[in-house]
Amino acid sequence: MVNTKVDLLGITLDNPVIPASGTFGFGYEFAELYDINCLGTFSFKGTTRESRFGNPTPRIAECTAGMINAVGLQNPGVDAVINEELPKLKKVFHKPVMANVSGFSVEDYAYTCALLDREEQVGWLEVNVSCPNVHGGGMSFGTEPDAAAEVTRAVKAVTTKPVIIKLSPNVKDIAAIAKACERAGADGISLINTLLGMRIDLKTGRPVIANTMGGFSGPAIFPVALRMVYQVSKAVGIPVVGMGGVSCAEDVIEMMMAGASAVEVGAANLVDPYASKKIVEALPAAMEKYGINDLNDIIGKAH
Amino acid sequence: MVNTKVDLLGITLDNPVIPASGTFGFGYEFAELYDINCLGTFSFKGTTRESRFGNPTPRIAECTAGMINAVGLQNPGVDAVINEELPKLKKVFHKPVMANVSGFSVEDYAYTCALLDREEQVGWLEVNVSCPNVHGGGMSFGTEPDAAAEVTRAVKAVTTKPVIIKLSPNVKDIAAIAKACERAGADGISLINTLLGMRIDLKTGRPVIANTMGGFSGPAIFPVALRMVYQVSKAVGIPVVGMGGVSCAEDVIEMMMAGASAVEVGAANLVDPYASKKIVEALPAAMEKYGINDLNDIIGKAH
Amino acid sequence: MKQTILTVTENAPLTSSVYRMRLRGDIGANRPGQFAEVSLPGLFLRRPISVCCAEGDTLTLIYKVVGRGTELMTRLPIGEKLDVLTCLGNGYDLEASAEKPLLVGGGVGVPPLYYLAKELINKGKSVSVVLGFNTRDEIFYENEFASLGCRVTVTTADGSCGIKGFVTDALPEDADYFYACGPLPMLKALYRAADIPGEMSFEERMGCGFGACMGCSMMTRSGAKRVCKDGPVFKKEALLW
Amino acid sequence: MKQTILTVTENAPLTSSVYRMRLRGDIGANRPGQFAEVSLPGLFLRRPISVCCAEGDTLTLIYKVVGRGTELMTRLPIGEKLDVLTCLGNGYDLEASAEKPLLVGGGVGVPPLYYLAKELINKGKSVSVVLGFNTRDEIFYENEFASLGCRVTVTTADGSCGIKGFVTDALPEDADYFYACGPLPMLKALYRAADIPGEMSFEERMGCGFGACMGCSMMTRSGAKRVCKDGPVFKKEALLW
Ligand SMILES: Cc1cc2nc3c(=O)[nH]c(=O)nc-3n(C[C@H](O)[C@H](O)[C@H](O)COP(=O)(O)OP(=O)(O)OC[C@H]3O[C@@H](n4cnc5c(N)ncnc54)[C@H](O)[C@@H]3O)c2cc1C
Ligand SMILES: Cc1cc2nc3c(=O)[nH]c(=O)nc-3n(C[C@H](O)[C@H](O)[C@H](O)COP(=O)(O)OP(=O)(O)OC[C@H]3O[C@@H](n4cnc5c(N)ncnc54)[C@H](O)[C@@H]3O)c2cc1C
Ligand SMILES: Cc1cc2nc3c(=O)[nH]c(=O)nc-3n(C[C@H](O)[C@H](O)[C@H](O)COP(=O)(O)O)c2cc1C
Ligand SMILES: Cc1cc2nc3c(=O)[nH]c(=O)nc-3n(C[C@H](O)[C@H](O)[C@H](O)COP(=O)(O)O)c2cc1C
Ligand code: FES
Ligand code: FES
Repeated sequence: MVNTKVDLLGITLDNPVIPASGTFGFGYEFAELYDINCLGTFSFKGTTRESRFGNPTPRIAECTAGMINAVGLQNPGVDAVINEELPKLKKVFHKPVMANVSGFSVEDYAYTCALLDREEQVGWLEVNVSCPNVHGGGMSFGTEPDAAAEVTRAVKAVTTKPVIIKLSPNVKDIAAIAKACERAGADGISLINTLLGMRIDLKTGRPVIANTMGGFSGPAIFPVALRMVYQVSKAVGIPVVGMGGVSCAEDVIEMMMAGASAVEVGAANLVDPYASKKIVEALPAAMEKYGINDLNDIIGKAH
Repeated sequence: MVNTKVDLLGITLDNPVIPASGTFGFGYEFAELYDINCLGTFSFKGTTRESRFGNPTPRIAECTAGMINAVGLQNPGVDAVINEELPKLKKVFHKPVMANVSGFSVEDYAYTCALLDREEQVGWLEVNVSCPNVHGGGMSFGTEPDAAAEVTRAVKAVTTKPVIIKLSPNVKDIAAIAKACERAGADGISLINTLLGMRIDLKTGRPVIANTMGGFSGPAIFPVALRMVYQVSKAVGIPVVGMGGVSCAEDVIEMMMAGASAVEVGAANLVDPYASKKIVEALPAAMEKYGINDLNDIIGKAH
Repeated sequence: MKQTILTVTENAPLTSSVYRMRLRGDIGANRPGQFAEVSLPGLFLRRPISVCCAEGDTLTLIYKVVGRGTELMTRLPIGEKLDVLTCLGNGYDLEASAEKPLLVGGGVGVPPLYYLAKELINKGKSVSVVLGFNTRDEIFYENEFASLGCRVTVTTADGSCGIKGFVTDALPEDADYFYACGPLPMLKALYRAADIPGEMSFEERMGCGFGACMGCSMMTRSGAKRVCKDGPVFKKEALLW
Repeated sequence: MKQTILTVTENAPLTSSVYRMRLRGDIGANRPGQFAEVSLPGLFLRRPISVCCAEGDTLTLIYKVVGRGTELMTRLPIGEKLDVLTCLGNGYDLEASAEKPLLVGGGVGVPPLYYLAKELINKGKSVSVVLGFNTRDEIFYENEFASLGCRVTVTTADGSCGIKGFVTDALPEDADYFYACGPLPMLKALYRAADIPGEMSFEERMGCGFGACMGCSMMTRSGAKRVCKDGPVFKKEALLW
């Protein structure tokens, strides 16, 4: 019997497989299909202070081995998440959940995280610093070490649970940003969010996505994600959650060898609703195939 | 009859299809297979001041819809290129060729470009600023606006032919770098070079590439390349040559709609030696399908 | 929602660009107005196609060739196995109509109305159908609706067959409720023209098709709704038009 | 080099992990020691496999299952069409041997030697073959070489069949030239053990397989060479060992 149990910042996961934020809603759509308690945990839809409709449609474009989304953080706002979504989730999911938080100012982040930190079922706060910084001229918080560190400090100051900062890959030196977050008190780093991408409709000559560009993810981005997980996990001393293009158990193993302590699965859930469950189930056989008895043995093996 | 002729910095190309540097050698291997004069032009293998063996092997890794290479600029050095490769090329290729140049110092670039600028068959200099800057701590010239501009100025000072600066995509704000090159006198911009990527061999837990990481290219990167071509062509007033994942005539059209005046084809040539020829041949029918009479009408149509 | 592997048993053109595909297997319990998401070899996202009919172990889809995915579909041979999600979306509200439902379809908005007509007739209702096409050669399924026992009117924009004009030029007077599917301009025109209550089916680019990604949201009177899960059918009074 | 579409006519295991695939079509004029690059559905790079035999319109490849591509190959049915580049690389120098060539192969280095043996015997040479495997169950093609008229010696690392040990433990005394193919440690041991001239075939991860990308370079006494185009066969004296 192989061991798939891993520790993520003091909480034991039955396995390292975590559906990624924005691809698993608040768990329901999937709980209707299978018992989602088979997952390590999952990261719920990016939650903001106020409710948001998000961007105009079309918000989705197809790509070779991937997709672009420009959902724009549609969510009911933190109060509705706490009062409506989490109570419903509790009935179908009996493990700590990862709360994914976004914001457009440092205060937004702190406000939303402080509220979610008090929720019993929240195990970790995953702070997505890929949003545009409204006060800082629209550049994303996650593309500047100082801005990312500022968000980290503000969130850490008002929370007690482990804070994982989720980084954007659209930067020159992601390890520098990770290190700034670590110094500012982050308990973990997760990466990567989507790559900025674009498609054009040949029939009209116009961008497919109403907002022109969007976030590119899926199997196509795996080599970039793997490289960044490797770079960041070598640069920091805190746990790293890896993601980007993961679609099978082998990808989970490769991400862990690159340095991930746990692995998120995003777009794969959208094209195969059972993808995360299948990965959990395939993991032991894949481990055996490569002679791995305990996943903890391979974290960062490629370093 | 549709028109596929486009102008690239004063030289008319029969069509905008250009095999990309590093995937077409110095033309021979392909001239044995078909008459390469059907191409718009091609960009020859990145040439440096001195000859280079490049990186240790393995230098190649497979990815979903793409590949990683870490060839490391293997080439015979500028003197051998001028004395041996170009005379041989002249016999099989009767159009101006694009001379791709790399260097590890500003002086390297200027030296090599000055020599190639004097060669009759060279139509354009494509200056690849993705190499590590040996004197500047190993960061690539192409990731800093100032360094890219410095290379541009140095090359422009010693050359008479159009200078196209080829940019790296591994940056936060590629338009800012393009603008710095434009201000420094660049006649055109080409992009994108490869994305930094990585793979790990599950059997050993070690990186597949001897040098750990390498350049990721192929259809998987197309949405990122398209986005950057769009951003750069909106930001600058000089022509843009687009590339990254192009593998069919539709991709050429999409790149041009994003703002490219001509389009390079890289990894596709490696998996199908006839890829560039097939794209040239398929272009008129694809244009007709989308009601395009003249490719010049669609350049930047999505802006 | 049901994930299932189905076998192509028919895949043939009805017009120059519209094909009918029949798929056999464990198709689940599909309601009229629901749709399927078909996974196609080599393409990342699934393609949403309305259920044109679902009987026993056979699912009928009618699709128009508009891009890479639907072009690829035309080349799938009999016997090919496809990974399909079925029973997606809310479907039409069969109870909403009193006695005289009116079904209005335009182009490839016609297919889902066939299954709907069938079920409404099974319920003993007197069904009128107005089908709008651009031109004679694009017409399909006129006879199939007639065979079910519907009163069928066809309109063509160029007048090459039936009434010249749009569906709104041919709406019967006596209907008590409408069900519609078709291009957005048709839906909008119908919304303005019809003084009876009704509901219509919408399209949007989809990431998942089952409510997980928020890719397909639409703003309604009762807030943001997902076309794939809360729709694709929305009641007239929910629309912000 | 030739790009061609070939049809699978045979694809069956020779041992638990080694398969033989026969492909039919316009295969081009392949020399012994050359290789093919097989394009596989869904995978980006082609897979290089040595020509085990090329006769008339039939190309024989023998491959070992080691990863995704070769696993996928085992599932290709008879009749499947594959895009293949053939006639790649320099091949063995058939003129280099005087009268008594020695062919040394290890594991899946054995296949290219079969075609070589055949051609050398056609030239009237007296061919000795030493085939090295790990264990009895992995042995293949021993009889095929014997049927050609070769003098065949088999070694197994565990002694379960033939001579216990490595190919270097079973080299005949009378050979005047060697041709080798096999894993790097075998080639290195042979290089040290053999006092006759010879040549050996190398492997490297390839981007293109026809000389365009410089992905497969190897440093030799006469400078950097491409394993795919200047090799895969290099003369003993060219090696920097
Ligand atoms: C609920 C629903 C039911 C539908 N029912 C039918 C039907 O019964 N018959 C029929 O012919 N068509 C139907 N469509 C439209 C059909 O989904 C598209 O024509 C099809 O996806 C186009 O795919 P493609 O690869 O050929 O086109 P491409 O333009 O190459 O597709 C690129 C991407 O855009 C998406 N896309 C393109 N057009 C549409 C569209 N109109 N709606 C949603 N996504 C689109 C594709 O799914 C794909 O992800 C329906 C759409 C929806 C949302
Ligand atoms: C000139 C030449 C001739 C060969 N002849 C044979 C033969 O006759 N029979 C046989 O069984 N094998 C042969 N090989 C090895 C064969 O190419 C690999 O075993 C095969 O590519 C593995 O593919 P995979 O997808 O199963 O493995 P994976 O490890 O999944 O492949 C991943 C990538 O690495 C490459 N790769 C992996 N191993 C090798 C290797 N040893 N050499 C080159 N590339 C590799 C693959 O081509 C692919 O691009 C030859 C290799 C070369 C270079
Ligand atoms: C439709 C969609 C919505 C997403 N929404 C969020 C979000 O709300 N918050 C967030 O941190 N990441 C979001 N992401 C990013 C994913 O969590 C993940 O980082 C990214 O998609 C890379 O993983 P993948 O390649 O497996 O999809 C979203 C991704 C997709 C595809
Ligand atoms: C094997 C290989 C070698 C390359 N060598 C060079 C080079 O010498 N100089 C250069 O500017 N770009 C080089 N490139 C980058 C390509 O020219 C191109 O920018 C990149 O591969 C993206 O295009 P693609 O996705 O079509 O491959 C190389 C790419 C590959 C795959
Ligand atoms: S398409 Fe994903 S929620 Fe509707
Ligand atoms: S594999 Fe491309 S040059 Fe050898």
